[in-house]
Amino acid sequence: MTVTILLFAVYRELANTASLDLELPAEATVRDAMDRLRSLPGLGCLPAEPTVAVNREYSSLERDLRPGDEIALIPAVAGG
Amino acid sequence: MTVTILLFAVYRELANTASLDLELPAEATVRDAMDRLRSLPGLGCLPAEPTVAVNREYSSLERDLRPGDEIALIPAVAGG
Amino acid sequence: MAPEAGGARVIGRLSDDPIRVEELLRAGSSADGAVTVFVGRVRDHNHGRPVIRLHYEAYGEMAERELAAILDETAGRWTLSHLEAVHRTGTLELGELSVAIVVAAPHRATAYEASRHVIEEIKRRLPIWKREEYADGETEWVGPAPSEA
Amino acid sequence: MAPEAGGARVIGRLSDDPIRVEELLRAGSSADGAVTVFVGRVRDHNHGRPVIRLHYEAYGEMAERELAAILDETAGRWTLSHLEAVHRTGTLELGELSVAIVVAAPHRATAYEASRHVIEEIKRRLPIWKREEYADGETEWVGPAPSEA
Repeated sequence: MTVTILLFAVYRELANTASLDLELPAEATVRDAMDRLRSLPGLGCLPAEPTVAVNREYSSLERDLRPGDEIALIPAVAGG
Repeated sequence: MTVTILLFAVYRELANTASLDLELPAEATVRDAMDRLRSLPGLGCLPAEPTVAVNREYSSLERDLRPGDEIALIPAVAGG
Repeated sequence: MAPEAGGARVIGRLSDDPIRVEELLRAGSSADGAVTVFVGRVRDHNHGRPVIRLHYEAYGEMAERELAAILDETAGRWTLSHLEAVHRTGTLELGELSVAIVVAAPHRATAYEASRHVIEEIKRRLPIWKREEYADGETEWVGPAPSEA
Repeated sequence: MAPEAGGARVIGRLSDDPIRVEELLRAGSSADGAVTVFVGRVRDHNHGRPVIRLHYEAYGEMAERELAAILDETAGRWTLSHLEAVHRTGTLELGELSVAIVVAAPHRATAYEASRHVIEEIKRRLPIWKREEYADGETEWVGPAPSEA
Protein backbone atom coordinates (compact mmCIF):
# COMPACT_ATOMS: atom_id res chain seq x y z
CA MET A 1 0.00 0.00 0.00
CA THR A 2 1.01 3.64 -0.45
CA VAL A 3 0.96 6.18 2.38
CA THR A 4 1.94 9.85 2.39
CA ILE A 5 4.54 11.24 4.77
CA LEU A 6 4.46 14.95 5.70
CA LEU A 7 7.63 16.59 6.96
CA PHE A 8 7.77 19.89 8.85
CA ALA A 9 10.37 22.23 10.22
CA VAL A 10 13.70 20.56 10.91
CA TYR A 11 12.64 17.26 9.26
CA ARG A 12 11.55 19.09 6.12
CA GLU A 13 14.93 20.78 5.97
CA LEU A 14 16.89 17.57 6.65
CA ALA A 15 15.01 15.57 4.02
CA ASN A 16 14.85 18.55 1.66
CA THR A 17 11.18 17.84 0.94
CA ALA A 18 7.83 18.60 2.57
CA SER A 19 6.21 15.28 1.62
CA LEU A 20 6.90 11.93 0.09
CA ASP A 21 5.05 8.72 -0.71
CA LEU A 22 6.09 5.46 0.91
CA GLU A 23 5.34 1.98 -0.41
CA LEU A 24 4.72 -0.41 2.50
CA PRO A 25 3.56 -4.02 2.86
CA ALA A 26 -0.04 -4.64 3.91
CA GLU A 27 -0.43 -4.70 7.74
CA ALA A 28 2.44 -2.25 8.22
CA THR A 29 2.27 -0.06 11.35
CA VAL A 30 3.35 3.53 11.86
CA ARG A 31 6.51 2.16 13.46
CA ASP A 32 7.29 0.20 10.27
CA ALA A 33 6.91 3.43 8.27
CA MET A 34 9.32 5.19 10.64
CA ASP A 35 11.88 2.41 10.22
CA ARG A 36 11.69 2.81 6.46
CA LEU A 37 12.03 6.60 6.71
CA ARG A 38 15.28 6.20 8.65
CA SER A 39 16.90 4.68 5.59
CA LEU A 40 16.15 7.76 3.48
CA PRO A 41 18.69 10.55 2.90
CA GLY A 42 18.78 13.04 5.80
CA LEU A 43 16.35 11.11 8.02
CA GLY A 44 18.80 8.70 9.65
CA CYS A 45 18.58 10.88 12.76
CA LEU A 46 14.86 10.18 13.32
CA PRO A 47 14.43 9.30 17.01
CA ALA A 48 13.30 5.84 18.12
CA GLU A 49 9.97 7.20 19.34
CA PRO A 50 9.07 10.19 17.14
CA THR A 51 5.77 12.00 17.74
CA VAL A 52 3.45 11.42 14.81
CA ALA A 53 -0.04 12.23 13.61
CA VAL A 54 -2.07 9.99 11.32
CA ASN A 55 -4.77 11.73 9.30
CA ARG A 56 -4.36 14.91 11.39
CA GLU A 57 -4.64 13.25 14.78
CA TYR A 58 -1.86 12.33 17.22
CA SER A 59 -1.27 8.61 16.97
CA SER A 60 0.58 5.75 18.63
CA LEU A 61 3.40 4.11 16.69
CA GLU A 62 1.62 0.76 16.90
CA ARG A 63 -1.34 1.92 14.82
CA ASP A 64 -2.05 -0.18 11.73
CA LEU A 65 -1.81 1.81 8.54
CA ARG A 66 -4.32 1.82 5.71
CA PRO A 67 -3.76 2.76 2.08
CA GLY A 68 -3.74 6.53 1.60
CA ASP A 69 -3.05 7.40 5.25
CA GLU A 70 -1.37 10.76 5.83
CA ILE A 71 1.43 10.41 8.38
CA ALA A 72 2.94 13.61 9.73
CA LEU A 73 6.15 13.76 11.71
CA ILE A 74 5.75 16.26 14.55
CA PRO A 75 9.24 17.32 15.64
CA ALA A 76 8.94 18.40 19.26
CA VAL A 77 10.38 21.24 21.33
CA ALA A 78 13.85 21.93 19.90
CA GLY A 79 15.82 20.46 17.04
CA GLY A 80 18.25 21.33 14.28
CA MET B 1 -8.89 65.40 71.78
CA THR B 2 -10.65 65.81 68.45
CA VAL B 3 -10.60 63.17 65.71
CA THR B 4 -12.29 63.13 62.32
CA ILE B 5 -14.62 60.34 61.25
CA LEU B 6 -15.12 59.62 57.53
CA LEU B 7 -18.27 57.82 56.42
CA PHE B 8 -18.71 56.11 53.06
CA ALA B 9 -21.44 54.34 51.14
CA VAL B 10 -24.17 52.93 53.35
CA TYR B 11 -22.78 54.58 56.52
CA ARG B 12 -22.70 57.95 54.79
CA GLU B 13 -26.32 57.51 53.80
CA LEU B 14 -27.42 56.30 57.24
CA ALA B 15 -25.70 59.16 59.07
CA ASN B 16 -26.60 61.62 56.33
CA THR B 17 -23.07 63.07 56.39
CA ALA B 18 -19.69 62.18 54.86
CA SER B 19 -17.64 63.27 57.86
CA LEU B 20 -17.91 64.50 61.42
CA ASP B 21 -15.63 65.48 64.26
CA LEU B 22 -15.66 63.55 67.51
CA GLU B 23 -14.47 64.82 70.90
CA LEU B 24 -12.85 61.99 72.86
CA PRO B 25 -10.93 61.69 76.16
CA ALA B 26 -7.14 61.36 75.98
CA GLU B 27 -6.04 57.70 75.61
CA ALA B 28 -9.20 56.77 73.73
CA THR B 29 -8.89 53.86 71.30
CA VAL B 30 -10.56 53.29 67.94
CA ARG B 31 -13.02 51.04 69.75
CA ASP B 32 -13.97 53.89 72.07
CA ALA B 33 -14.63 56.07 69.04
CA MET B 34 -16.87 53.35 67.56
CA ASP B 35 -18.84 53.10 70.81
CA ARG B 36 -19.44 56.84 70.70
CA LEU B 37 -20.50 56.71 67.05
CA ARG B 38 -23.16 54.14 67.87
CA SER B 39 -25.01 56.74 69.96
CA LEU B 40 -25.32 59.10 66.98
CA PRO B 41 -28.44 59.25 64.78
CA GLY B 42 -28.45 56.56 62.11
CA LEU B 43 -25.33 54.77 63.33
CA GLY B 44 -26.88 52.58 66.02
CA CYS B 45 -26.52 49.68 63.56
CA LEU B 46 -22.70 49.85 63.51
CA PRO B 47 -21.40 46.29 63.97
CA ALA B 48 -19.41 45.26 67.06
CA GLU B 49 -16.25 44.82 64.98
CA PRO B 50 -16.40 47.28 62.07
CA THR B 51 -13.51 47.44 59.61
CA VAL B 52 -11.70 50.76 60.01
CA ALA B 53 -8.74 52.68 58.65
CA VAL B 54 -6.77 55.22 60.64
CA ASN B 55 -4.91 57.82 58.60
CA ARG B 56 -5.58 55.84 55.40
CA GLU B 57 -4.31 52.50 56.67
CA TYR B 58 -6.33 49.51 57.89
CA SER B 59 -6.19 49.47 61.68
CA SER B 60 -7.06 47.34 64.68
CA LEU B 61 -9.83 48.58 66.97
CA GLU B 62 -7.39 48.59 69.90
CA ARG B 63 -5.16 51.28 68.39
CA ASP B 64 -4.64 54.35 70.58
CA LEU B 65 -5.87 57.51 68.93
CA ARG B 66 -4.01 60.78 68.70
CA PRO B 67 -5.45 64.25 68.17
CA GLY B 68 -6.30 64.91 64.54
CA ASP B 69 -6.44 61.23 63.53
CA GLU B 70 -8.65 60.48 60.51
CA ILE B 71 -10.77 57.39 61.16
CA ALA B 72 -12.63 55.93 58.19
CA LEU B 73 -15.37 53.36 58.50
CA ILE B 74 -14.96 50.77 55.73
CA PRO B 75 -18.32 49.06 55.25
CA ALA B 76 -17.59 45.62 53.83
CA VAL B 77 -19.19 43.44 51.16
CA ALA B 78 -22.92 44.22 51.28
CA GLY B 79 -25.08 46.57 53.28
CA GLY B 80 -28.01 48.97 53.03
CA MET C 1 3.87 54.89 44.41
CA ALA C 2 7.25 53.52 43.33
CA PRO C 3 7.45 53.85 39.54
CA GLU C 4 10.27 51.28 39.35
CA ALA C 5 9.48 48.63 41.99
CA GLY C 6 11.70 45.60 41.44
CA GLY C 7 12.77 46.94 38.04
CA ALA C 8 9.17 47.04 36.81
CA ARG C 9 7.30 50.08 35.57
CA VAL C 10 4.33 50.36 37.94
CA ILE C 11 1.27 52.55 37.43
CA GLY C 12 -1.88 52.57 39.56
CA ARG C 13 -4.71 55.08 39.41
CA LEU C 14 -8.37 55.81 39.92
CA SER C 15 -10.20 57.32 36.99
CA ASP C 16 -13.45 59.19 36.59
CA ASP C 17 -13.09 58.77 32.83
CA PRO C 18 -13.70 55.64 30.73
CA ILE C 19 -10.87 53.10 30.65
CA ARG C 20 -9.20 52.74 27.23
CA VAL C 21 -7.70 49.28 26.96
CA GLU C 22 -6.20 49.91 23.53
CA GLU C 23 -3.71 52.30 25.13
CA LEU C 24 -2.91 49.94 28.00
CA LEU C 25 -2.07 47.17 25.54
CA ARG C 26 1.05 48.93 24.33
CA ALA C 27 2.60 48.08 27.70
CA GLY C 28 6.05 46.61 28.06
CA SER C 29 8.81 46.08 25.57
CA SER C 30 10.00 43.43 23.15
CA ALA C 31 11.77 41.76 26.07
CA ASP C 32 8.33 40.66 27.26
CA GLY C 33 7.01 37.48 25.72
CA ALA C 34 3.67 37.60 27.52
CA VAL C 35 1.03 40.20 28.25
CA THR C 36 -2.18 39.61 30.17
CA VAL C 37 -5.06 42.03 30.32
CA PHE C 38 -7.90 41.58 32.76
CA VAL C 39 -10.95 43.79 32.53
CA GLY C 40 -13.96 43.86 34.81
CA ARG C 41 -17.18 44.99 33.17
CA VAL C 42 -20.53 46.14 34.55
CA ARG C 43 -22.78 43.10 34.35
CA ASP C 44 -26.47 43.29 33.61
CA HIS C 45 -27.28 41.11 36.62
CA ASN C 46 -25.98 40.21 40.09
CA HIS C 47 -27.23 37.25 42.12
CA GLY C 48 -30.09 36.96 39.65
CA ARG C 49 -31.28 40.58 39.95
CA PRO C 50 -31.25 42.73 36.80
CA VAL C 51 -28.78 45.62 37.19
CA ILE C 52 -29.28 48.81 35.19
CA ARG C 53 -26.39 51.00 36.39
CA LEU C 54 -23.52 51.20 38.91
CA HIS C 55 -22.00 54.02 40.87
CA TYR C 56 -18.54 53.70 42.42
CA GLU C 57 -17.67 55.78 45.48
CA ALA C 58 -14.03 55.78 46.64
CA TYR C 59 -12.09 56.83 49.70
CA GLY C 60 -9.77 58.28 47.11
CA GLU C 61 -6.59 59.04 49.07
CA MET C 62 -6.60 55.66 50.79
CA ALA C 63 -7.59 53.76 47.64
CA GLU C 64 -4.65 55.20 45.72
CA ARG C 65 -2.32 54.37 48.59
CA GLU C 66 -3.60 50.77 48.82
CA LEU C 67 -3.45 50.31 45.05
CA ALA C 68 0.16 51.50 44.98
CA ALA C 69 0.96 49.10 47.82
CA ILE C 70 -0.67 46.16 46.01
CA LEU C 71 1.26 46.89 42.82
CA ASP C 72 4.57 47.31 44.64
CA GLU C 73 4.08 44.04 46.52
CA THR C 74 3.26 42.31 43.23
CA ALA C 75 6.26 43.76 41.40
CA GLY C 76 8.45 42.60 44.27
CA ARG C 77 7.12 39.07 44.21
CA TRP C 78 7.16 38.34 40.47
CA THR C 79 9.64 39.26 37.71
CA LEU C 80 7.73 41.54 35.41
CA SER C 81 8.45 44.68 33.46
CA HIS C 82 5.15 46.55 33.36
CA LEU C 83 2.24 46.52 35.77
CA GLU C 84 -0.70 48.86 35.39
CA ALA C 85 -4.06 48.96 37.13
CA VAL C 86 -6.91 51.42 36.70
CA HIS C 87 -10.13 51.45 38.74
CA ARG C 88 -13.12 53.50 37.72
CA THR C 89 -15.08 55.82 39.97
CA GLY C 90 -18.37 57.55 39.27
CA THR C 91 -21.38 56.31 37.32
CA LEU C 92 -20.98 53.40 34.89
CA GLU C 93 -23.47 52.06 32.38
CA LEU C 94 -23.86 48.36 31.52
CA GLY C 95 -20.84 46.98 29.69
CA GLU C 96 -18.48 49.76 30.79
CA LEU C 97 -15.13 48.75 32.23
CA SER C 98 -14.86 49.05 36.01
CA VAL C 99 -11.25 47.90 36.35
CA ALA C 100 -8.35 46.97 34.08
CA ILE C 101 -5.05 45.27 34.91
CA VAL C 102 -2.18 44.91 32.45
CA VAL C 103 0.92 42.85 33.13
CA ALA C 104 3.84 42.48 30.74
CA ALA C 105 6.42 39.88 31.69
CA PRO C 106 9.11 37.72 30.14
CA HIS C 107 7.11 34.54 30.87
CA ARG C 108 3.42 33.72 30.71
CA ALA C 109 3.10 32.06 34.12
CA THR C 110 4.20 35.34 35.70
CA ALA C 111 1.80 37.38 33.62
CA TYR C 112 -1.17 35.26 34.68
CA GLU C 113 -0.27 34.90 38.35
CA ALA C 114 0.59 38.55 38.92
CA SER C 115 -2.61 39.70 37.19
CA ARG C 116 -4.77 37.39 39.25
CA HIS C 117 -3.06 38.46 42.46
CA VAL C 118 -3.67 42.14 41.71
CA ILE C 119 -7.40 41.76 41.03
CA GLU C 120 -7.95 39.61 44.12
CA GLU C 121 -6.14 42.16 46.31
CA ILE C 122 -8.04 45.03 44.70
CA LYS C 123 -11.36 43.35 45.50
CA ARG C 124 -10.22 42.62 49.02
CA ARG C 125 -8.48 45.82 50.03
CA LEU C 126 -9.46 48.84 47.93
CA PRO C 127 -11.83 51.16 49.82
CA ILE C 128 -14.18 51.55 46.88
CA TRP C 129 -17.91 50.86 47.11
CA LYS C 130 -20.36 50.22 44.35
CA ARG C 131 -24.01 51.08 44.55
CA GLU C 132 -25.94 48.75 42.29
CA GLU C 133 -29.16 50.06 40.83
CA TYR C 134 -31.64 47.32 40.02
CA ALA C 135 -34.40 47.30 37.46
CA ASP C 136 -36.99 47.30 40.26
CA GLY C 137 -35.72 50.67 41.53
CA GLU C 138 -33.91 49.33 44.60
CA THR C 139 -30.23 49.90 45.28
CA GLU C 140 -27.58 48.03 47.24
CA TRP C 141 -24.06 48.93 48.38
CA VAL C 142 -21.26 46.43 47.83
CA GLY C 143 -17.85 47.03 49.37
CA PRO C 144 -14.42 45.46 49.77
CA ALA C 145 -13.91 42.26 51.76
CA PRO C 146 -10.92 42.98 54.05
CA SER C 147 -11.99 40.35 56.57
CA GLU C 148 -11.05 37.68 54.03
CA ALA C 149 -7.39 38.57 54.68
CA MET D 1 -15.24 23.76 15.05
CA ALA D 2 -18.44 24.04 17.09
CA PRO D 3 -19.46 27.71 17.14
CA GLU D 4 -21.70 27.20 20.20
CA ALA D 5 -19.90 24.64 22.40
CA GLY D 6 -21.48 24.59 25.84
CA GLY D 7 -23.44 27.75 25.05
CA ALA D 8 -20.24 29.70 24.37
CA ARG D 9 -19.29 31.43 21.16
CA VAL D 10 -16.06 29.72 20.11
CA ILE D 11 -13.65 30.95 17.43
CA GLY D 12 -10.23 29.49 16.64
CA ARG D 13 -8.05 30.32 13.65
CA LEU D 14 -4.59 30.61 12.20
CA SER D 15 -3.69 33.91 10.63
CA ASP D 16 -1.03 35.04 8.22
CA ASP D 17 -1.99 38.65 9.01
CA PRO D 18 -1.17 40.68 12.14
CA ILE D 19 -3.41 40.06 15.16
CA ARG D 20 -5.58 43.06 16.13
CA VAL D 21 -6.37 42.85 19.82
CA GLU D 22 -8.61 45.92 19.78
CA GLU D 23 -11.16 43.97 17.76
CA LEU D 24 -10.91 40.89 19.98
CA LEU D 25 -11.61 42.99 23.07
CA ARG D 26 -15.20 43.63 22.05
CA ALA D 27 -15.88 39.98 22.89
CA GLY D 28 -18.82 38.87 24.95
CA SER D 29 -21.85 40.73 26.20
CA SER D 30 -22.90 42.74 29.22
CA ALA D 31 -23.72 39.45 30.94
CA ASP D 32 -19.96 38.94 31.28
CA GLY D 33 -18.34 40.56 34.26
CA ALA D 34 -14.82 39.47 33.37
CA VAL D 35 -12.67 39.40 30.24
CA THR D 36 -9.10 38.15 30.05
CA VAL D 37 -6.79 38.68 27.13
CA PHE D 38 -3.51 36.86 26.81
CA VAL D 39 -1.06 37.81 24.09
CA GLY D 40 2.23 36.19 23.26
CA ARG D 41 4.79 38.50 21.68
CA VAL D 42 8.02 37.89 19.83
CA ARG D 43 10.76 38.40 22.39
CA ASP D 44 14.14 39.88 21.58
CA HIS D 45 15.92 37.00 23.29
CA ASN D 46 15.52 33.30 24.11
CA HIS D 47 17.70 31.43 26.60
CA GLY D 48 20.03 34.43 26.57
CA ARG D 49 20.52 34.54 22.78
CA PRO D 50 19.44 37.70 20.94
CA VAL D 51 16.57 36.94 18.56
CA ILE D 52 16.02 39.15 15.51
CA ARG D 53 13.04 37.48 13.80
CA LEU D 54 10.71 34.46 13.93
CA HIS D 55 9.06 32.36 11.30
CA TYR D 56 6.08 30.13 12.13
CA GLU D 57 5.39 27.05 10.02
CA ALA D 58 2.13 25.19 10.60
CA TYR D 59 0.63 21.85 9.67
CA GLY D 60 -2.39 23.97 8.93
CA GLU D 61 -5.21 21.45 8.60
CA MET D 62 -4.21 19.61 11.76
CA ALA D 63 -3.46 22.81 13.71
CA GLU D 64 -6.95 24.15 13.00
CA ARG D 65 -8.46 20.83 14.03
CA GLU D 66 -6.47 20.71 17.28
CA LEU D 67 -7.23 24.34 18.08
CA ALA D 68 -10.95 23.73 17.60
CA ALA D 69 -10.70 20.67 19.86
CA ILE D 70 -8.88 22.65 22.57
CA LEU D 71 -11.49 25.41 22.49
CA ASP D 72 -14.41 22.99 22.55
CA GLU D 73 -12.92 21.09 25.51
CA THR D 74 -12.40 24.40 27.33
CA ALA D 75 -15.92 25.65 26.63
CA GLY D 76 -17.24 22.35 27.94
CA ARG D 77 -15.26 22.52 31.16
CA TRP D 78 -15.87 26.15 32.19
CA THR D 79 -18.95 28.37 31.99
CA LEU D 80 -18.04 31.11 29.59
CA SER D 81 -19.72 33.01 26.83
CA HIS D 82 -16.94 33.86 24.38
CA LEU D 83 -13.69 32.11 23.65
CA GLU D 84 -11.41 33.16 20.83
CA ALA D 85 -7.87 32.16 19.96
CA VAL D 86 -5.72 33.26 17.04
CA HIS D 87 -2.25 31.92 16.23
CA ARG D 88 0.02 33.62 13.74
CA THR D 89 1.85 31.91 10.93
CA GLY D 90 4.54 33.36 8.67
CA THR D 91 7.31 35.81 9.48
CA LEU D 92 7.06 37.98 12.61
CA GLU D 93 9.27 40.88 13.64
CA LEU D 94 10.20 41.64 17.27
CA GLY D 95 7.23 42.75 19.36
CA GLU D 96 4.61 41.31 16.98
CA LEU D 97 1.87 39.17 18.48
CA SER D 98 2.27 35.44 17.92
CA VAL D 99 -0.90 34.32 19.69
CA ALA D 100 -3.92 35.92 21.35
CA ILE D 101 -6.59 34.36 23.56
CA VAL D 102 -9.73 36.17 24.67
CA VAL D 103 -12.17 34.78 27.22
CA ALA D 104 -15.37 36.53 28.34
CA ALA D 105 -17.13 34.96 31.29
CA PRO D 106 -19.57 35.83 34.05
CA HIS D 107 -16.87 35.36 36.71
CA ARG D 108 -13.19 36.23 36.84
CA ALA D 109 -11.89 32.88 38.13
CA THR D 110 -13.32 31.27 34.98
CA ALA D 111 -11.82 33.88 32.70
CA TYR D 112 -8.32 33.34 34.12
CA GLU D 113 -8.43 29.55 34.33
CA ALA D 114 -9.89 29.00 30.88
CA SER D 115 -7.38 31.39 29.29
CA ARG D 116 -4.43 29.70 30.97
CA HIS D 117 -5.69 26.27 29.97
CA VAL D 118 -5.98 27.28 26.32
CA ILE D 119 -2.46 28.69 26.03
CA GLU D 120 -0.91 25.68 27.78
CA GLU D 121 -2.76 23.29 25.44
CA ILE D 122 -1.82 25.37 22.41
CA LYS D 123 1.86 25.20 23.36
CA ARG D 124 1.58 21.49 24.01
CA ARG D 125 -0.54 20.29 21.10
CA LEU D 126 -0.62 22.68 18.15
CA PRO D 127 1.54 21.41 15.26
CA ILE D 128 3.18 24.78 14.69
CA TRP D 129 6.92 25.30 14.64
CA LYS D 130 8.90 28.45 15.03
CA ARG D 131 12.27 29.04 13.50
CA GLU D 132 14.17 31.53 15.61
CA GLU D 133 16.73 33.67 13.83
CA TYR D 134 19.50 34.84 16.10
CA ALA D 135 21.68 37.91 15.82
CA ASP D 136 24.69 35.68 15.08
CA GLY D 137 23.01 34.33 11.93
CA GLU D 138 22.15 30.91 13.33
CA THR D 139 18.61 29.52 13.42
CA GLU D 140 16.83 26.98 15.58
CA TRP D 141 13.48 25.20 15.25
CA VAL D 142 11.18 25.05 18.28
CA GLY D 143 8.07 22.88 18.21
CA PRO D 144 5.17 21.72 20.35
CA ALA D 145 5.70 19.50 23.40
CA PRO D 146 3.13 16.70 23.06
CA SER D 147 5.19 14.34 25.21
CA GLU D 148 4.31 16.50 28.23
CA ALA D 149 0.74 15.18 27.93
